[in-house]
Amino acid sequence: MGELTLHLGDRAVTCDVEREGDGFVVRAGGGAHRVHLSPLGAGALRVRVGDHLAIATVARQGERWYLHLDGHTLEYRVASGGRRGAPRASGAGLVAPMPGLVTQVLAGVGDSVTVGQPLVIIEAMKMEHVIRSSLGGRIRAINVRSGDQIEGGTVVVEVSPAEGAGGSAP
Amino acid sequence: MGELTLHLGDRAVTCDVEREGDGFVVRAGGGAHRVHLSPLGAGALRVRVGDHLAIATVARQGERWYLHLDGHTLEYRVASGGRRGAPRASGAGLVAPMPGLVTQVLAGVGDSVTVGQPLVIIEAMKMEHVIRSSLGGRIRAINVRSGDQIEGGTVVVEVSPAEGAGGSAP
Amino acid sequence: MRKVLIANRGEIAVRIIRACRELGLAAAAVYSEADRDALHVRLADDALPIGAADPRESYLNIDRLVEAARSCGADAVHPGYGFLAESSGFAAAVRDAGLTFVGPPPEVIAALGDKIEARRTMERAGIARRLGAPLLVKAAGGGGGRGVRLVERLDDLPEALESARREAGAAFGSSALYLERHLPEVHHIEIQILADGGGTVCHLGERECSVQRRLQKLIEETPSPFVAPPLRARLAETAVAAAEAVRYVNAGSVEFLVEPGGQFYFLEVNTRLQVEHPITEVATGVDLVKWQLRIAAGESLPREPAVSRGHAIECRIYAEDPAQDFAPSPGPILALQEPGGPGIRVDSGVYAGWQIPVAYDPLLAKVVAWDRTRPEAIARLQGALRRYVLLGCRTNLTFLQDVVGHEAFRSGNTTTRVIEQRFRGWRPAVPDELVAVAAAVAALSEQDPTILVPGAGGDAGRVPARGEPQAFQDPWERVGRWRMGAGRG
Amino acid sequence: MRKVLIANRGEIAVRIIRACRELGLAAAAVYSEADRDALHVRLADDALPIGAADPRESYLNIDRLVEAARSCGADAVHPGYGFLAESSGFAAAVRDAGLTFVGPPPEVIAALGDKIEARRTMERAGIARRLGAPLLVKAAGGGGGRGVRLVERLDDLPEALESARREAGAAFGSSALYLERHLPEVHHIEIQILADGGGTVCHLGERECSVQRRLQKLIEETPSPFVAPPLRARLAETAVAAAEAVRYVNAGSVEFLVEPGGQFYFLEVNTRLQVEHPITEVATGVDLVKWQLRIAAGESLPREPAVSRGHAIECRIYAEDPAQDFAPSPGPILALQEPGGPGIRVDSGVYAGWQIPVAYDPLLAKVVAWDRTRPEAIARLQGALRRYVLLGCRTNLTFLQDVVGHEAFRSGNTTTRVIEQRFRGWRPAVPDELVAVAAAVAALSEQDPTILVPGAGGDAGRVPARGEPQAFQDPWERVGRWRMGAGRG
Repeated sequence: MGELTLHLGDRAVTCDVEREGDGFVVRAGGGAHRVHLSPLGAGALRVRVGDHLAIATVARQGERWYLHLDGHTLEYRVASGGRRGAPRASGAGLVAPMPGLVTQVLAGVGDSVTVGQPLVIIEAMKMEHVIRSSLGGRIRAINVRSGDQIEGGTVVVEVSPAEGAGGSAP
Repeated sequence: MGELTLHLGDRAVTCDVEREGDGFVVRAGGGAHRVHLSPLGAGALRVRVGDHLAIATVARQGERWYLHLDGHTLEYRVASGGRRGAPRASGAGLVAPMPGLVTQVLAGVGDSVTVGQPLVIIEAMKMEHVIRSSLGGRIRAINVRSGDQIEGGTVVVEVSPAEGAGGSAP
Repeated sequence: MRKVLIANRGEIAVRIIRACRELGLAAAAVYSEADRDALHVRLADDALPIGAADPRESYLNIDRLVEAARSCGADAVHPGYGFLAESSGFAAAVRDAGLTFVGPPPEVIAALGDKIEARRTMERAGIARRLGAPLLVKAAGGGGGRGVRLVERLDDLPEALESARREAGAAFGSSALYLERHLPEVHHIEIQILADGGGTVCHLGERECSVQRRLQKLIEETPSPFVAPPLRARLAETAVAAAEAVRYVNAGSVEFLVEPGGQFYFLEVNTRLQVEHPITEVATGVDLVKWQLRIAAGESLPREPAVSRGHAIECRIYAEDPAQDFAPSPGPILALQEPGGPGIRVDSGVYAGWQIPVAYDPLLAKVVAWDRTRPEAIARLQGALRRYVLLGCRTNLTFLQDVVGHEAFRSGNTTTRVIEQRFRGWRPAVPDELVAVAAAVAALSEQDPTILVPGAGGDAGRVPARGEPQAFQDPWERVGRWRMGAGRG
Repeated sequence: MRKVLIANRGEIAVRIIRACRELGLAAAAVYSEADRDALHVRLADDALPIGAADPRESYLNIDRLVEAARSCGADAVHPGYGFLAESSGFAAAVRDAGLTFVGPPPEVIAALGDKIEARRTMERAGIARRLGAPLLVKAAGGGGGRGVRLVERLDDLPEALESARREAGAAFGSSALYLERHLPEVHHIEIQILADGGGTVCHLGERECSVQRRLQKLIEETPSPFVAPPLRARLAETAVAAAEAVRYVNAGSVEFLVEPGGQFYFLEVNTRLQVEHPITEVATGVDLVKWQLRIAAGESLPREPAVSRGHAIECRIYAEDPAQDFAPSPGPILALQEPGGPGIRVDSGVYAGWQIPVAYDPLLAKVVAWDRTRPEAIARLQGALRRYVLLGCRTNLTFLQDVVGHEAFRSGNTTTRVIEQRFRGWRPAVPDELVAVAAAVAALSEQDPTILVPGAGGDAGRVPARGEPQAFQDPWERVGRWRMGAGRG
């Protein structure tokens, strides 16, 4: 079945998934796990990993998957196949961690910014959240305006790294 | 949209369902009800009937529907259109009210039986259930044997009415 | 004690697993072929298969259970209720295997399991005058009161038999007689007992268990609205004396039949946890399952007596159809919302997605409501039953709402015959509005089959843009609570 | 009093509606445009729209709320907590409209809402010596300890200011100073009060509310593991004196900061129900919301004091991401399983299918665990948090499991800084097995997209024929409980 890349928040894990009998062998994180799944309906799945049995609850909305297993909850997105090695575009797209209202945009396109500098403030559920630059560089794009209602995951600001700065880029 | 027949256990209700705006007008039981439905996901539906608002929970398995609304639970099957007037076959098919194990068959094909006479005993969940004849007549068919594991709703015995007995049959 | 094998299934296995976990003990589950996906298997530290769905091949199979306990390294076995919970043979087999049985010693179980022997023991302990019951002698071929004798004392029985035989022979041409217990309106009341290995016995009040169907309890409560303090004291005193007489150890219940006048009759001792133990726990704050485990591990009971607070009522949720003579109704659980909130406790053995097996008792869960007073507890219970959603099989949830709301229950004067007297031929109300919604749901689903898919609904997961029109056309109209007509279907 | 308008939303509106219902009162809900599908709207007898999602247009709009109460025939208004619960203007508007406000009189709310006036009142009542706090005087431009003065008594403040100003000016070229409260390790403890219209005031013990994040309470418990009986008595006595001094009526909480040495400082009086009121209810058996309603209706408090039993702990379940500085995470609720069972109470404001609105506080529900002792209550709480399933948004459920399991919490010595000290940079554990299952689920769903549809799964709804092979290949192998590696992701 090949490779699947799971996006877990800010990190990605590539798994190799193979059918074996009526189950799967999943290679991830250096180990190989034999996984048997039996859907029970209503989002419940009988799960067996190695010797261990559990009932998982699964839900999905669009690209987002949610898995609950023995007190752990995992939210993930799935990309199949070769995206694993795809080089990440240089620079950073700063995403809103939650939906909300953009209350302030604190920088403009072309501004040079430092790590940790506040760029955008959004508000949701009676709380403010400050989106800060994750690297030093120059603002390439600002995709929101004050007053915008945005969804979680929206890339609000794109920053290009400063020349010669913090790069293992080839 | 026309007629729908809802089978509620041993009785059937025919409803006339029409689109009206973004809702339905359902005529059933002598009255007309304006019903608005908004699916919320996960089996939840916002329901409005006349002036009243509620959240319903709905589930379905194959032909069977389940509806929970304000403490009431309804189990039903749906047939669309003209089956309403379909004349019921003369005689009775006695159905098992539950899945279970047939432990005794107390009559044979051709036997004449009286109302209330025990015909088949099934066992499920540590309880016995006696299926009795719903009319006087003669056994036309027996569809189960002792030891059979049967599903709920199985027609276990078919009985033809005694000649001249209890009939408004033409 | 470090690891406990739970020789049971369903909600009670779940309950015991949790108690083990809370005490820092490992819990091993067992499961039959039909219970592979059961909730108790999911929760345990270990789960061992013990055989086919037929209980004789699994949950009643002493050898396999003992072998399972041995193989997983358990040093104790909790039998739960039902199955082998009152089998002295099982308790002995567990002890012989060098393991701790969480319950009374096999000798005590045996002594109390044999009803005649139990009665003799009680007689020797001076509880004799409370044994036995009045009898009715009746003519087998009779009617109209002829050939009938009421026997208040067993000493009077021979004469009554003679007399009735003559009368019946004369009246009906047959002198065949039969005996039946004369208990026209009776309460089923039990006293909860805890006894430790050092001989300390305490009681935790009574449970009123009169509301029954098919001779099985349906609703239980504590305190009994029928029992006044002097009667309570006498029942408790008798129960403690009975426990002391047999050197009882661990949790048990002493059952009585109580007549409206307050006369009571010793029925039996249940040498195990009762299904309805949670009402006692909720009222007293004493965790009976944990105390079972502690007593088995050698702990002593505390000196201070348990103090009961408020009123607790339990309803048993069965997979059954009350409109069809309570025929069991196994099936898949397609949707499940168990109620919570203030004063509500649900002990459940099920989850959404599970298939209720045909092979076992239809008990799915128990709802317990607690409040300061009985009317308040009833109000809470009604709310909880109404919020309880379980789709995919038939249940008694609607029936229970009607019973709990009925004057016969609210008055508190419930006897063992209340269900047959007041709810014969019961059918659920099927308001027209409910049917209309059902039809509309089917019609909508014909247009859009995805409406029931999780996550596919409405505007979920999306922030509506400002000024975007709402799907609902008239949101600002005032809406009332759903109050459906009460037509009986 | 016959009908109560609940001027609130979320779990507390649900809680109050149920209390009204249990007392035989009708309950009217209000809802903003964003709350059309909220649970409280579904449960009320009446539901009235009051405006746009922005709280200023709805839940904070006094005129609309009073008009809603009037239009639906309510004769009382319960404000819940937050929003207008401590607005004397709202209480006055309700009273001026001829309705009963379920809370203290507006004058009392006003007197206690103005912190300086409140402090003066307390001083007049002789609680003065407990007011105030030690202060740190600090140089605005400083550092390294220069320009800093600890002020133990307010009388010493002028001199300290002078002295610090000189030092700061010399050291940093600026003599600007600021003051901060000097409370390095402090407990946030509050006493629950009930007072009736006849002047009877009683207290119901304390609540320890020190575990906070973003200055908002996260975990509360009663009794406080930190408070010894003499301190408890002094806090309670002070709280009752404070309530009597202002002629307090209805439910309220008196908040204190308590230093490790036991010195305590009056902070403020919350003239309303607290979010964490359930722990007091569970421990004492007193229903605070019902008593609020009864007191508002003129009832007197009972003479016998409330007796607390065991230990209760509450966790607040928030829609937020603890790994991203607790950023709120609204979203759809795709799956929901709230825990139940012995000793667990969940006060919830949500249901599966609901879309959590962006406009309001991220509090979804509260889990309360009760047991005889604190370690047992913690064990129950951990089990409940692990069983709690809420999919579709991020929650703090995993975070709470880690906090409750941490030695810093188990030791009982939690102060208001425990989260920032011990859980900075917290990330959830993501065991490899969890990732493997996630990948397998995605792979399976690619083959069969229907696996998540309710009722479509496995062998549900079907009795397997005898001898039919089971789908699961190796059912008889012994299986262990899921114990995943604890690698941090």
